[in-house]
Amino acid sequence: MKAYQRKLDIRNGCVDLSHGSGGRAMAQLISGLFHEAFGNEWLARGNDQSAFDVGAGRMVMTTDGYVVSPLFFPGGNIGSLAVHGTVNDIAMAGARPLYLSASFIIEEGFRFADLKMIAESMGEAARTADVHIVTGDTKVVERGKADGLFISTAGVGVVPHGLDLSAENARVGDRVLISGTLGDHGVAIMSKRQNLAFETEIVSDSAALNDLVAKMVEAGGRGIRLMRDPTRGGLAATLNEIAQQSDLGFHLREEAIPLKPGVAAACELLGLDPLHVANEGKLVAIVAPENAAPVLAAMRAHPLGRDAADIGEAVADDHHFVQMATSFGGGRIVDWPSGEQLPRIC
Amino acid sequence: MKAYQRKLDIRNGCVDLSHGSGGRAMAQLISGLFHEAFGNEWLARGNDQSAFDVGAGRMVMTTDGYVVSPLFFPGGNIGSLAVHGTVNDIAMAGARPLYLSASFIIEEGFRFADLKMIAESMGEAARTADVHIVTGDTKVVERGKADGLFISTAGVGVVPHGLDLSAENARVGDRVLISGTLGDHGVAIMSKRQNLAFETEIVSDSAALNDLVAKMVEAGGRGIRLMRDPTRGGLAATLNEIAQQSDLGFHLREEAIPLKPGVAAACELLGLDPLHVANEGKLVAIVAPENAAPVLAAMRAHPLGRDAADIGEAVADDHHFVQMATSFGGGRIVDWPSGEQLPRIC
Amino acid sequence: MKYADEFRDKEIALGLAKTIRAEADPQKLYRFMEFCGGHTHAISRYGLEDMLPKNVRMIHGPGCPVCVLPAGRIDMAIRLAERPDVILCVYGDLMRVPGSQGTSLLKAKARGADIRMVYSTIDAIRIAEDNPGREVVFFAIGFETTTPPTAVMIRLAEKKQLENFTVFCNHVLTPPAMQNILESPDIRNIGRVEIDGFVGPAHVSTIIGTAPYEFFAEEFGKPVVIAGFEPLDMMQAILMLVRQVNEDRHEVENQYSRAVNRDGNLRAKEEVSDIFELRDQFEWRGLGQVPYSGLKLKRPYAIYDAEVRFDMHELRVDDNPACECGAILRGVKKPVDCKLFGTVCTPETPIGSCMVSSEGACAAHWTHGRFRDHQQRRVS
Amino acid sequence: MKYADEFRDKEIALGLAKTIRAEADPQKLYRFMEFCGGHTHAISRYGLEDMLPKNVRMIHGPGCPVCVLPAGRIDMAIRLAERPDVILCVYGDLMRVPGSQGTSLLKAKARGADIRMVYSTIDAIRIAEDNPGREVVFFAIGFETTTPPTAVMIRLAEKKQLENFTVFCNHVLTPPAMQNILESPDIRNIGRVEIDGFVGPAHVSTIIGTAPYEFFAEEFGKPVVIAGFEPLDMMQAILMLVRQVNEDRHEVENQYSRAVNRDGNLRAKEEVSDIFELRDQFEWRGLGQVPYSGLKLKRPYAIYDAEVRFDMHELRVDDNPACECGAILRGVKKPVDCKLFGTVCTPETPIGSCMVSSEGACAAHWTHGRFRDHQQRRVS
Amino acid sequence: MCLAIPAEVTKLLPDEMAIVSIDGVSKEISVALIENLAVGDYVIIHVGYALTKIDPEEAMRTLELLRELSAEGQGAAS
Amino acid sequence: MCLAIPAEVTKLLPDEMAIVSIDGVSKEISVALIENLAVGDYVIIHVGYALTKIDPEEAMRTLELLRELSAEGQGAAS
Ligand code: SF4
Ligand code: SF4
Ligand SMILES: [Mg+2]
Ligand SMILES: [Mg+2]
Ligand SMILES: [Mg+2]
Ligand SMILES: [Mg+2]
Ligand SMILES: [Mg+2]
Ligand SMILES: [Mg+2]
Ligand SMILES: [Mg+2]
Ligand SMILES: [Mg+2]
Ligand SMILES: [Mg+2]
Ligand SMILES: [Mg+2]
Repeated sequence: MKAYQRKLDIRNGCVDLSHGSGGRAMAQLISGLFHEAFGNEWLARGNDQSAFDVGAGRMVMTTDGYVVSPLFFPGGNIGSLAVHGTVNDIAMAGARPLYLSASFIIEEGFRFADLKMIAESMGEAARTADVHIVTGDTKVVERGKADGLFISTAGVGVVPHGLDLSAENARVGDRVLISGTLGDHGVAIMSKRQNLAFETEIVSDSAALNDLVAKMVEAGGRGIRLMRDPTRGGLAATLNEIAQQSDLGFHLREEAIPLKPGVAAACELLGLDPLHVANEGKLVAIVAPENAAPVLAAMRAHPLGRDAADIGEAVADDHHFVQMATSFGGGRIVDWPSGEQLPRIC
Repeated sequence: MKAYQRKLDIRNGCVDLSHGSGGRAMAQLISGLFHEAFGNEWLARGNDQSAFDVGAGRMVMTTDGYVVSPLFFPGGNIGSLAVHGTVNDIAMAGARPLYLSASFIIEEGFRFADLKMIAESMGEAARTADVHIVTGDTKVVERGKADGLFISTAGVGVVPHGLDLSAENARVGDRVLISGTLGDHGVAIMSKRQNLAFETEIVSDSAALNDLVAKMVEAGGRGIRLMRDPTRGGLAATLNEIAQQSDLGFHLREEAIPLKPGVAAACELLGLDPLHVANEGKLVAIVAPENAAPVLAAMRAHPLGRDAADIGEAVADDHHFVQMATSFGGGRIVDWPSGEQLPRIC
Repeated sequence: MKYADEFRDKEIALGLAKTIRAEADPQKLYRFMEFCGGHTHAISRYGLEDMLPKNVRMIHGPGCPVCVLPAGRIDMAIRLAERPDVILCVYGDLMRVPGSQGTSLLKAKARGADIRMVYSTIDAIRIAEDNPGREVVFFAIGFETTTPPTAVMIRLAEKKQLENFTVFCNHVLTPPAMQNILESPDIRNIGRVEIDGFVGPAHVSTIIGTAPYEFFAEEFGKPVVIAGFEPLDMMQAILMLVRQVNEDRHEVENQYSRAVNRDGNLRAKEEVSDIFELRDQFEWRGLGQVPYSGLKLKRPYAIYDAEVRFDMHELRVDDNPACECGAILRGVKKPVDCKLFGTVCTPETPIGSCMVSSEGACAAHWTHGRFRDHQQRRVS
Repeated sequence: MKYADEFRDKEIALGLAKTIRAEADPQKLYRFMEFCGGHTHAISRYGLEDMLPKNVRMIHGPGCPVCVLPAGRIDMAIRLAERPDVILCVYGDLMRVPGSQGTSLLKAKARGADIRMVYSTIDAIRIAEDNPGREVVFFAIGFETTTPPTAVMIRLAEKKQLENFTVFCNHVLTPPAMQNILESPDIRNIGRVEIDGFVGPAHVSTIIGTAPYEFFAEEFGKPVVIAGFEPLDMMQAILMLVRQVNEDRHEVENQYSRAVNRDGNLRAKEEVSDIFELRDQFEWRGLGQVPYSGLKLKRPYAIYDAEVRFDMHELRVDDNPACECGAILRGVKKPVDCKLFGTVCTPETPIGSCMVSSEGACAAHWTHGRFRDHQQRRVS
Repeated sequence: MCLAIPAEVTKLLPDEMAIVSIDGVSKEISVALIENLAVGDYVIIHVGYALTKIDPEEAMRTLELLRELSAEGQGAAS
Repeated sequence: MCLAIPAEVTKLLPDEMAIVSIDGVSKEISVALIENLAVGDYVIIHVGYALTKIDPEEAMRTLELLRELSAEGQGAAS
C-alpha cells in the first residue's frame, strides 16, 4: 500500500468519527494499529474475511461481547480478556481453538495510545494461546453512545474425535472439579470501580485455558462429561445451569472450594457471595468418578490448575438444587445470583 | 428447564441491568426471546459454544459490528442487516455461509418489543440465507453507554474446491461488474436521521447475496478474481482498496453505473457522492474479460442481480487511480471518501 | 479475618450444638425470634437450622430496613428520580425493591431516571459537588446503625454549604418494631405464635447499647440476648436464651460484648438526636403503620429535607393481599405457607417484604434453605 | 431532476466544446477565474477541463466560505464549544476544517465538546428549544446565499423569545473578495497572473442580483458572466467570456437568467440589511484581511451575538508558510506546485484553505483531477 | 460554494414552510424568503430554504440557446 | 441487616478519615463516629463508617466462654 499522508499520532491522538467511515483514515487505523498488533498472513491479505484449511471433523464456534469497565484492570485489560474468554469457550468443548475474529466498537475520543495497548495485549494473548485473529471489523460511534470500547470476539476450533462435551452430559455420581481459586477476576474489577474503590493485591485470573484443557482431555478422555468456565454469575450460575440441563442436582463441600483470603474479605466488605463473582481463567469440569483422580492430578500439574480441587458431586434431584455443606457444619442452597451483583449494606 | 417465575412482559417491558448479569433474568431473556427467534438444535443445547461437523477443505471466517442508527429503517433493521452483512462477507470469498454467531450489547431500557422484532428479523434473514445462528452472547450496559443496541455477528462458511478470491487477484483487463443500483441503503438510512429527515421511496437493499454468488461461481468459475460488497465508503472505497491491493487502477464509465433517480436526488440534496454511499445488498465482482459475459448473464438472471452492469475495467496504473469517464464527457478520479459522510452546504 | 473467622469454628460449633441439645428440654418448644436480618442471613448462610434440635425454632423478624420499606416510599423516590434535574443516590440493596405495579428503582433507571448506586454517604456528597447544576438526593434508609452516617453526611453538606443536596429520609427504629410485633392490633386477625425470647440486634446495639431493651424485657416478660452476627455468636445466644427460659428469667444479656456496651456510641447518638426527630408514625412493609418508629429531619435542617424541598406527598400502596409477610414476621406462618412463594414471588420478582433482600425470611429460605422442603437426604 | 439534467447533456456539451474551440483564438491565452467553489466543483466533477482547448485555462477562485474561514475563527469556535454549557451547531462542511495545530471541530467533538451537525438553521432553533438549560450557538458561515437563512433564524429566535440562543457570525461577501484578488497589496509578493474574465457566482447572485458586478466590470475592465452551476451553464459562460474577450468587451452578462435577475431577492436583501452590518475588515484564509468583507450583527441584535454574549476574543493563527493558497487563488500557481500537496496536505489532513472542502482548488484537483498529472492515456 | 438544487413545490404549509419534491425525494423547507409562491413552482433550495423561484421561460430560452450554440460547433470543423 | 465487618485501622488520615485493612483488602473510611482511635485498633465498619471499636479482651473472653460451652457439649452425651 502507498503511504497514507501523516502517521497516526499514537501518543496524543484519539479516534474520531472519520476512523469508522470507510475512508483512508479507517484503513490507516486498521493497518497501522490492529494489523501491526495481530500481525499474521491472513490479515495481511486485507480481505473482509479470511480463509483457512481444515481437516474433516467436528468444529466448534462461539462468541462473546466484552464490555468490562474499567478497560484496564489489575491482571489484564479488555483486549486480553476478549481473547481469553473466547478461547476458553472453545476450549470448554474440549476443542483446540484455532482462529478468532474481533469486532471493535469504539467511542469517538478514545485514545490511540490506549487502543494500541489493548490491541497489543490481544496480539500477545493470541500468541500465547496459539490462536490467530484472522479477521476483524472497526466501528466508531459518537461520544456518549458507547463506553470507550466494546470488543466482540468469535472463535472457531476443532474437537478431537469422539469427544462430545455438553451441558446435558452430567450423570449422578460425577465429581465436580474446579481448576483454582474463585472470584479473583470479579474482585479485581470491583476494586477499581469508582464508587467501591478498595485496594487489594488480587489480580484478575484472566487466562487462556486451552492448554490446561488439552492436558485434562489427555488424562480423562471421555470420562470428562463437560467443562464450563464460571464467568458472569460465577460458580453458582454455572452449576445451576448444568443442574437444569442435565436434570440433576449437586452437593458441594464449602471447605473444599479454593478461595483467596483477599477475595473472601472483599466479598464480606461488599456483601457479595464469592460463588456469584465472575472468573475468567477458571473452569469447572464434571468428571466420571473413576476419572476424577487422574484428571485432578493433570490439572494440579499445570500452572493454571495448581489449586484445582474436587469440590463435590452430582446427585439425583428433581429440583435441580445446588446444595452445599457449609464449612460451619450446616447445609444450604447455592442459588443463582439474582440480578446484577450490587454491593449491599444489609 | 423448569419454568422461570413470571414471563417476560414483551409488550411493555424493557431490558435492565439484571438481564446481563448471569442470573435467571438473563437465562430467561436468552431462552425466551433469542432462542425462540433463532430456534435451532445447536442453541437448544444451551452451551457457551456450538459444535458442527465439517468436511475437509477450505473455510472462511468473518465478523462485522452493526451500530446502525436508526435501528429500524425502510427495508430492514439492525437484525436483518447483521445477518446479511456477515453472510455477504462470507459469500464474497465465493464461500457457502453456514453458521453465524451473534453478540448483543444492549443499553438498559431497551424495549423487549423492539428486541423481539429485531431477533425475529435475524431469524428470518438467517433462514432465508440458509444459515444457522448457532451461538450467541448478551451483555447489558448502563443507559448512556450504548446506542440502544449493537450487534456483532461472525460467520463461517466453506469455499468450493479451487476457488481463491482475494483482493490482490485483479489483473489488468479484468471487467468490473456491479450487481445493481448503488447507494440505496445509505440513502434509506439517512432519510430517517433526525436532522436530515426527508421522505423517499428508496428502501435499503439489505439482502443476503450468497445465492447470487453461487450462481455467479457456477457461471464464471475461476474467471471470477474477487468479489466485494461495497458497504461503508461505497463503491469508491471498495475499488480504491482493490486497486491498491492488486497494484493496478480502474477505468469506469459513469453512464454504466446503475443509480435510482431518488438516490441521485437525495445525494444532490445532501451534497454527497453516490459512489461514497453504503450498500448492503450489492457486490462488485472483478472478472476475467472472457468470463464477464456469462457471469453478467447469471447475475441478471437472479432477482438480486437484475440491474447488474459491466461498469469498467482494470488498467495498469502505478498510482492506483480509480478513474471515471463522466456521463458529461470528461474524466475524473473517483477517490476514497474522506472521513465521515457529512451533508454539505457547499 | 480476625474477629470473624474465630467465631465460625466448626469444632466449637459441633460441641455447642450438643450443649444446646443437652440443655433444651425435649418436652418444651423454644420459639426465638431473631429480629435482625443479619441473624437471619447467618442462619441460612451457615445452615444453622441443621445444628439445632427440632424443638428450638427460629422465627425470622422484620429486621431488614430494605425489606420493610413500603412500596409507597419507593414510588415516591421513583417519582423524584424521574425529574430531569434530580440525581438520586441509593445503596445498592434498594435497586430491586418493588414499588407499585412491578416497578423498582432498577427499572426506573433502565427507563431513564438518573439513579446512582453509592457505597457510602460520602460518595453522595462527592456526586453533589461534581454536579452543581443538578439536585442530588440521597435516599437514606436503615436502622440505628445506618442513621449516624447520614447525620455525618448532613453535617458535611452544611460545612461545604452544598445547596444542591438533600436527603429523602427513611430511617427507622428497631425497638418500636419489636414492640409492635408483640402487641399490634393486627394480631387479632393474623393470630399469634408465642415468642419465647429475642435474639437482639448486633450492630444496631453498637450504637444504641443494650439499655433500650431493658424496658422491653421487663414489660413483655421476654428474655433478650444481644448477639453478634457470626454463627457461633448466634449459637451462644440461643444457648443463653434456652437457659433463661429454663430458668424462667427474662433479662437483657449481652453476648456481643466485644462490640456492644450498655450505653452504645454516645457520639453517634448525639449526632443523630441533633439532626433527627421522631415521626408520629411510619409505615413498615409487612407491619403497617408503627407509631414513633421513623425519623425525619428537624426543623433547622429542613433545607436538607427532600420531602420539603420537592414538596413530596406521601404515596400509599396496599400490600399484595395474598402476601403472608405479616403472619411470617410474627411467626404464625412459614414462607412455604404462602401461595406465591417461589412461583410469582422470587428474589427476581419479589412481591412482599420478606422476599426483597437476601435477609428477608422468604428470600433466605428461597435462596439458601429451600432444599429442606424437599429433603430426601441430609447434606453432611 | 428537472432544471438540472437538461443542463448536463453530453451531446450539447460536445457541440459546445467544438464551438468554444472554434471561437477561441489559438494565438491567445484565455485565463478565466471562476470565483465560486460550486463552479470549481462542477469543473472537476464533470471533467470539464478535458473539454476545453488548452489555451482556455480556468483559475479556481476563493469562492468557498468553508475554505476561506481562517484557523483563528475555528479556534474561537472550538474554545466556545469546549464550555460545558455550550452546544455548538454547525453545518457538516465545517467539521473537518483545520484550526491551529491540527485541531478541528471533528476532533474537538471526539474529545468531548458538544458539537451538533445541522442541515438547516431551523434545526438549530429546535435544538435551542429542546435544551433550555444550555447555551445553543449557531456557527454561521457562508456568502450572501447562506446569510438570509441566518437572518430568518434570528427573527424566529426573537419571535420565540429564545434566551439561550446566539449566533457566531462569520458571513462574508463576495464582491470585496473578487476585488481583493485583483488589487490587494499582497500581489507584490506573490506576483500576479493576468485574469481575463470572471465566471460570476450562481446562487450568491440569486440574492444580490447582477448589479453589484457592474462597478467591478467597469472599474477593472474585466468581463463577468454570471453562470449556473450545471456543466452546460459553465461551458456557455466560458463561451460568452471568450466572445467578450475576442470583442474586447467587459460587461456583466447573465447566463443564469432562469434564477438570477439584476436586482436579486429584495426580501432576502432586506432581511439581511435589517440584522447585519459590515465589519471594517475580516480575515480570509489564503487572502488575509479583506476590508468590508464580513458581516456582524447590528447593535439591536447584540443579544443574539455569541461574540458579545461570551466575550469572545479574536484569535489569529498564521497560515502555514509553505502553503501556496494565496498564489493559487490568484492564478499564479497550481496545486501541484505546492510541496505539501498530496503529501502532508490531503483532504483528510488539510493544511491550507484550498484543501479544506471538496470545492477548494487543491481538494478538487486531488479528489477528481489528480490523474491528469500522471496521465498516460486519456479516459474516454 | 452554496450547494443548491432545483425542486418543485408540492405543498404550502403554515409558518412560511412548504414541501418540495426532487425526483420523488420530498423535504420540508422554509419559504420565508420567497414571495407569491404557488404549488408547481420550482425553487432553488439551499440549507433548507428556497432562495429564488426558477423562471421556466428563461430556462427554456437558455436551453434553446445552448442547443443553437452547440449546433454551431457541430456544424463547424470536427 | 446492617452488613458490617471487623477491620484493622492501619492509618489515620485528616478530616476524620482512616485506612482500614481486612486480610489485605484496604479501604478508606470515615471515623467521624469514633473517639480516641489509634492505629492497630479494630473497628466494625458499615457503609464506609466505623461504628465502634472492638474490645480485644471481651473478644477473647467470649471466645474462651464459647470453648467452654462447646467442651460441655463434647463432654456430654454424643
Ligand atoms: S413469598 Fe412473597 S408474597 Fe409470599 S409471604 Fe413471602 S414475600 Fe410475601
Ligand atoms: S496543497 Fe495544501 S498547503 Fe499546498 S497550497 Fe493547497 S491547501 Fe495550501
Ligand atoms: Mg461464548
Ligand atoms: Mg464466555
Ligand atoms: Mg467489516
Ligand atoms: Mg463460558
Ligand atoms: Mg467482515
Ligand atoms: Mg462487511
Ligand atoms: Mg457468553
Ligand atoms: Mg465486505
Ligand atoms: Mg432524574
Ligand atoms: Mg460544549
